Amino acid sequence: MSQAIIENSATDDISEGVLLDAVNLALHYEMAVDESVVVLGEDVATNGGVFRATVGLKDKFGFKRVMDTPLAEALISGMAVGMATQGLKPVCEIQFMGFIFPAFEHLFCHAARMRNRTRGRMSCPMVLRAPYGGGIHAPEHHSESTEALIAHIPGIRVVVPSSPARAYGLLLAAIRDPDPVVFLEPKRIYRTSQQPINNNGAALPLDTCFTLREGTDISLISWGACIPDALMAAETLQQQNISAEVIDVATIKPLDMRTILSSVVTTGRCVIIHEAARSFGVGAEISAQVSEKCFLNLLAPVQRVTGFDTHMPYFKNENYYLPNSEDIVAAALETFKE
Amino acid sequence: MSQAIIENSATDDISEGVLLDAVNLALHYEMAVDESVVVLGEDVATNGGVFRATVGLKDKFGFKRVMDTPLAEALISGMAVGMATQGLKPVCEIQFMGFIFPAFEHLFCHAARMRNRTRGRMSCPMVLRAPYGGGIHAPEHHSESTEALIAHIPGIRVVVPSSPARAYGLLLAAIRDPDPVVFLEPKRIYRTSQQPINNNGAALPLDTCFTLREGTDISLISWGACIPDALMAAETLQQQNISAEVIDVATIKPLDMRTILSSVVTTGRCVIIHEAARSFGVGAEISAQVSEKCFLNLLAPVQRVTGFDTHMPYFKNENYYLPNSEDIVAAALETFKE
Amino acid sequence: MTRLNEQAGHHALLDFHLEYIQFVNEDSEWVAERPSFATDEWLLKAYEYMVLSRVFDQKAVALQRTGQLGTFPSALGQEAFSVAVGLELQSADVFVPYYRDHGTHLLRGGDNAMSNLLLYWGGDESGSSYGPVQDFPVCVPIATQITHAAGAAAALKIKGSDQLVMVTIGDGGTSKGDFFESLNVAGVWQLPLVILVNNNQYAISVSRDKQCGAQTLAQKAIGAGVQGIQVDGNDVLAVSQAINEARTRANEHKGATLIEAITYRLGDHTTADDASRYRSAQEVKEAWLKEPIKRLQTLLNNLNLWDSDKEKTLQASSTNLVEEQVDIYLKTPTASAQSMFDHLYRDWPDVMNEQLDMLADKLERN
Amino acid sequence: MTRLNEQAGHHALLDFHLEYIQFVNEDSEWVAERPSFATDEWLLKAYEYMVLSRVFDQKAVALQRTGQLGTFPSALGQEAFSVAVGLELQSADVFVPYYRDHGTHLLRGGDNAMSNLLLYWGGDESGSSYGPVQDFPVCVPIATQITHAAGAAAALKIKGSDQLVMVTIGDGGTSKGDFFESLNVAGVWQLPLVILVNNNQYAISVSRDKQCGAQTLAQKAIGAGVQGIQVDGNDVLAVSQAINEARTRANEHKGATLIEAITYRLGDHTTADDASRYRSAQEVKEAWLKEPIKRLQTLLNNLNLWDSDKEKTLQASSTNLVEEQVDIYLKTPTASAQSMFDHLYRDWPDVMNEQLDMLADKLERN
Ligand SMILES: Cc1ncc(C[n+]2csc(CCOP(=O)(O)OP(=O)(O)O)c2C)c(N)n1
Ligand SMILES: Cc1ncc(C[n+]2csc(CCOP(=O)(O)OP(=O)(O)O)c2C)c(N)n1
Ligand SMILES: [Mg+2]
Ligand SMILES: [Mg+2]
Repeated sequence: MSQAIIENSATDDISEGVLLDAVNLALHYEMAVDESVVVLGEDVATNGGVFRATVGLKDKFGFKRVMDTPLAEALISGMAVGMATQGLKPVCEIQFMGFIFPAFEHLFCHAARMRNRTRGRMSCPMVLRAPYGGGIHAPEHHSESTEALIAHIPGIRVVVPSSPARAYGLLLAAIRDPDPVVFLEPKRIYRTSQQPINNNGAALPLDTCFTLREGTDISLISWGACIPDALMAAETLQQQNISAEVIDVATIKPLDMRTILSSVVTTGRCVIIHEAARSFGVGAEISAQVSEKCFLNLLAPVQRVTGFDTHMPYFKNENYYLPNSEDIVAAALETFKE
Repeated sequence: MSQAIIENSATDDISEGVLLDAVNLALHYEMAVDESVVVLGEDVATNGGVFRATVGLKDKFGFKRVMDTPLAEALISGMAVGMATQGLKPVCEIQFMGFIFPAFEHLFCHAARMRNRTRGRMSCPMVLRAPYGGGIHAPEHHSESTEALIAHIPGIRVVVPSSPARAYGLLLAAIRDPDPVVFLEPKRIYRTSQQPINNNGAALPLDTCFTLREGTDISLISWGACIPDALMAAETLQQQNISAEVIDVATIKPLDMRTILSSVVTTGRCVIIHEAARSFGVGAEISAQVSEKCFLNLLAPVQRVTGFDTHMPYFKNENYYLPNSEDIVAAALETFKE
Repeated sequence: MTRLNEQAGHHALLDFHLEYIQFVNEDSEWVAERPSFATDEWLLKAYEYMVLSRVFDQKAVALQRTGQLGTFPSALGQEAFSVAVGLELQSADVFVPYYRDHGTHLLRGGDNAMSNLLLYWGGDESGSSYGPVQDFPVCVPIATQITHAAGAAAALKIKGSDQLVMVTIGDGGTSKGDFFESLNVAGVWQLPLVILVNNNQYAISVSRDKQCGAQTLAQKAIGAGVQGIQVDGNDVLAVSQAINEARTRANEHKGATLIEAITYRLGDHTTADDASRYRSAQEVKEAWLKEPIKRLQTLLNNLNLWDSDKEKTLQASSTNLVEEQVDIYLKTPTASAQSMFDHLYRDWPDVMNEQLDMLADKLERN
Repeated sequence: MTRLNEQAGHHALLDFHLEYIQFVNEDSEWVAERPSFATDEWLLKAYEYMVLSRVFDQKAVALQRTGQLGTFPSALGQEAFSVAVGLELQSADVFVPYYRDHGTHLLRGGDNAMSNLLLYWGGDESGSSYGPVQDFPVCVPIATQITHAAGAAAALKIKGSDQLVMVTIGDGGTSKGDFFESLNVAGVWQLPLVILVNNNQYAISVSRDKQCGAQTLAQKAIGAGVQGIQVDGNDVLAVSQAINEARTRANEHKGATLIEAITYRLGDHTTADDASRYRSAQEVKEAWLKEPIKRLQTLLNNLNLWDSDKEKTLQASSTNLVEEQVDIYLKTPTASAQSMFDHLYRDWPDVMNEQLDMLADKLERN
């Protein structure tokens, strides 16, 4: 497991931190080593972000490189396009994914296409960060996870970290990538667990899934905030002598199906877990490809454990909507039924 | 085949027309019988729409009910939300689907949710029409087909007609539906074939697929502009003694999987055809469900014939991107290989 | 501004003029003649609702702090604004709120306005099932409500109604495309629309001067050919006067009005915010000197309409009203899990039945 | 406008003033002193490019009519506008065009500007691979270019550059959120940005008066705290003067300028449009009386800088230039099918190799 190695390699600057700290560390690191990196968004400068992800950046790098924008998401993404074409590397923040829609036109029609439409003359190395997903008892529109919408668009990368160390390495990779990356931060696990983060500037590869736990009987495929649930489910299954492999997709677009397929070829069983609505979600693509390409290897139908095809209920009922480890275990056991 | 019966039932007012005529007829019909129906969009009034879909409406129903809006798609969709809550039935036009993105926030955050968030106190019976898809040698941004993005959002219906008669009946149903409907008009077949259209005000059911051709050996599943290609492919296959069933999905959201699954249970083989980019497209959901639910019936992996995971090339090369009947035949034959 | 320079081909084209409304200044002095609508009764009603609004607000914050409510946006200091809106709304008008209009809801939302607001902020959709059937629910995505308001105003016009649509928005909201697109259509279609900007000087941490380079937000009206006016938003009379003028204008088919009300957000943005991170205690202290409730109280005192006994009674009755409503809120049972599907579509699509089965399985499991 | 009414609490607040620039009127008369930048040489250059632009334009329309080009947006009648932009752009400025700036591209895009434009409108991406590396390609989604321009201007400011960003947009484009959001940020961040509105009176069929209720589009600047000015867009000198003033202002760190140029779209919106459906022949006829090329030609005649021989020579050389470029365009081989993947990402993701295989299969088949 390559990422485990990267995460544990000995270096100088290791500190304990949560996912949010990792995001902050990566931003600090890259702004220090690369002058072209700038940060913009609502409340990112003076306030350090409503989740404190950008805290300290304004003091260190000044208002010139850390910019509080007027309240307009189309503006934020469109200005990032304009900056990116002029040699800057903007990292912009959309305060919650529920407010990302006005940013779509610039993201889809321009960021994703600038290199292609100019045959490489111009490019758009920008990162659009957004806290995403439910589970923190937030008001309406603060719990969306619509990664599938972005993943369908050619020319963008969509990345979702699921641990502090991966958040650090993937965000560095996203900033260094020469093309636009949407970096979705699962806020349900923003502060749930600490991990040593090695602030050594080492990026993790994009375009690759991470196998977090090896197993032989079933493959659990997920990303973001559902990863802890998947790992917990794997533990539970282990108690029933079922050996589950857990794969963190991490980069949803472009999708590394090789890792997923080679896992399912071995295990013959597959459960895909995500929090977004089921229909036309990212799980559909993975399920489709697994079934299309492991046709002779699959021992049972692929299972999807997902949110429902309805709006995330207001927070009193959000737990009814969110998949959890019991749901995953149940789906996994389903694949062992005759 | 119920829709065939509806299409051919004898009534008073039958005229030959292309898909575009059907749209225009349906709008005329419903505006005449229902005073609350209004039309708004760019160039829809004086000019009758850039494709002439709304021609004649302004003269018949006046500027009060047929409104040229300022150039702003967010405005168009957001005003439609505002009108719909106040007892009107707005039918708004987005000039090309490539320009729909600014309309998303209102569509996704409000139209799709108004009934749910007010527990039924308020509703949003609006239709958002947009010409969509490639193949007419149009400039950049005029060939998009991103129906998957809308289909992922709960609370909306997504409807795509594939013939003049279905366009007429489905658009009437869309306008009469008490909830928001996105009605995507495949402009590649706007004028390609004439058909008798019965202007009798009869709506077709939403939430149901139409079986356009019965067959026993393989199911070809598609919608919109790919339907003629699918039908042509079925003809070609027939010459090789392969009996293909052709299903027009028509209503993509909510998706009538019953018709599709019962077809595949019989045929054991399935090809899904769409023009949009492959990954995370509508085909993924259908393929996933077919594989998940016809696990023991499938004789071969599901095939998807789709656009590529890249931007629709400018028109000189657009045919390399678009799926055609040869591609469908090849995919179908693939399912008969050992 | 360009100075006229005919040598360089310049010619004068147009001039624009902007005004400000204030009746009662921060020292509770009349700076204009008392308007006829501001009867003793009217002033007392305004005061009572402003006080009730504040009591409610403090209670809601307390509920959040004790884990009995979700994130809550206090309207502390902005009571004159939202109460004036509530006072001037006519029952058949369409009210399109943003999320900081508690005072308006108290006047608009019937007996259970407070418990419904608490349900909403407590994470229960049923909080938005109340109120006049044409009014919009609380709107979270910034500035989107103004486009709905424009659409609703167009609907009124199409239907030949004489009513108004009144929409509120924050200063931050005036930077988003929806604001301008809607103002623009209001101008060109001459819509019966009143846009009320609660310019409370902050959008979370972003101060007004970082939001817009113009001297006023009211002048945004000029570019849309709409009437714009700035008012002292801590003067309940000024806000009401501006609304009344806007109604007259709309009734005369002269179109929409943009009203910028100068207020100050005395509290945090929401209970999830800590404003001390981005603004000085000194600034807040100075803002307290202009706050609307004290100002109106002093005015009432000066008019011999108020005394400390009356104040005591009002505080007590307000607290009682709020507590009753809190009780209703806390006792309202949470909706069932299945209710998440109840209002997705009016006509449940059978093809979605699988979803119900999945939920039933989940409930059995968990 | 509100009349000041102190009885009703009104107080004067602010006044704004808007100007108009014109040097040469529609009868080719000087209405202001000839500016020093407008030397004989400058006027002749402007004229030559305006003529070349029109010849190119007519050819492009002809190519479309004969199936050799895709949909094309003629710039007929708007040559003064786009040529002035081209003349005033400095090489290190950033130009952010919309789609009707052919005249600017002729001055900006090097020897093959025309063939590249034809490639673009002929359905070949390679048409946008030319020109100054910092300039943006033709932008189809209305008004989005203005936000890129604001971002580019912010980048210049961050990098401490003294150059400008110049962005063009249509009258219709000024109704879309992007326009306002970008104008607003230009005001508050004092960006070195010049926004040039080609107000050609129509957005496809929608006339200017249906687009906005304000008397001018220039006054939209007021709400953003930005300098706004209206100019005669058929007077190449007026457009240039406004740009020069904008540059001075930006260099003095006084921020952005909005320039509304009054033009008229003498042709159809594009070759896919038929303008006779929505406007009268009479209106178009009157507009021809103000068109920029004839106006400048008469001025040059009056200045003894031009005669019919020179005109004949210019027409011939322009036609030659255009024909040469058309030839290059028509002879340019179409890119391979595989090229659709060439610039999707800089670093081709191996995980996407399946796509290449699928394309190879398709090519084999078809
Ligand atoms: C489209 C959108 N973007 C961002 C947010 C997050 N957000 C919530 S309130 C707020 C600030 C709003 O400020 P203002 O409009 O001045 O209103 P106030 O809260 O001060 O009353 C922001 C950025 C949102 N709700 N919607
Ligand atoms: C976002 C978007 N909506 C709609 C269109 C379709 N469209 C192309 S040009 C045009 C009119 C533009 O008018 P204007 O801005 O005045 O520019 P002009 O063409 O007159 O130069 C429209 C509506 C588009 N290209 N982009
Ligand atoms: Mg505010
Ligand atoms: Mg125009």
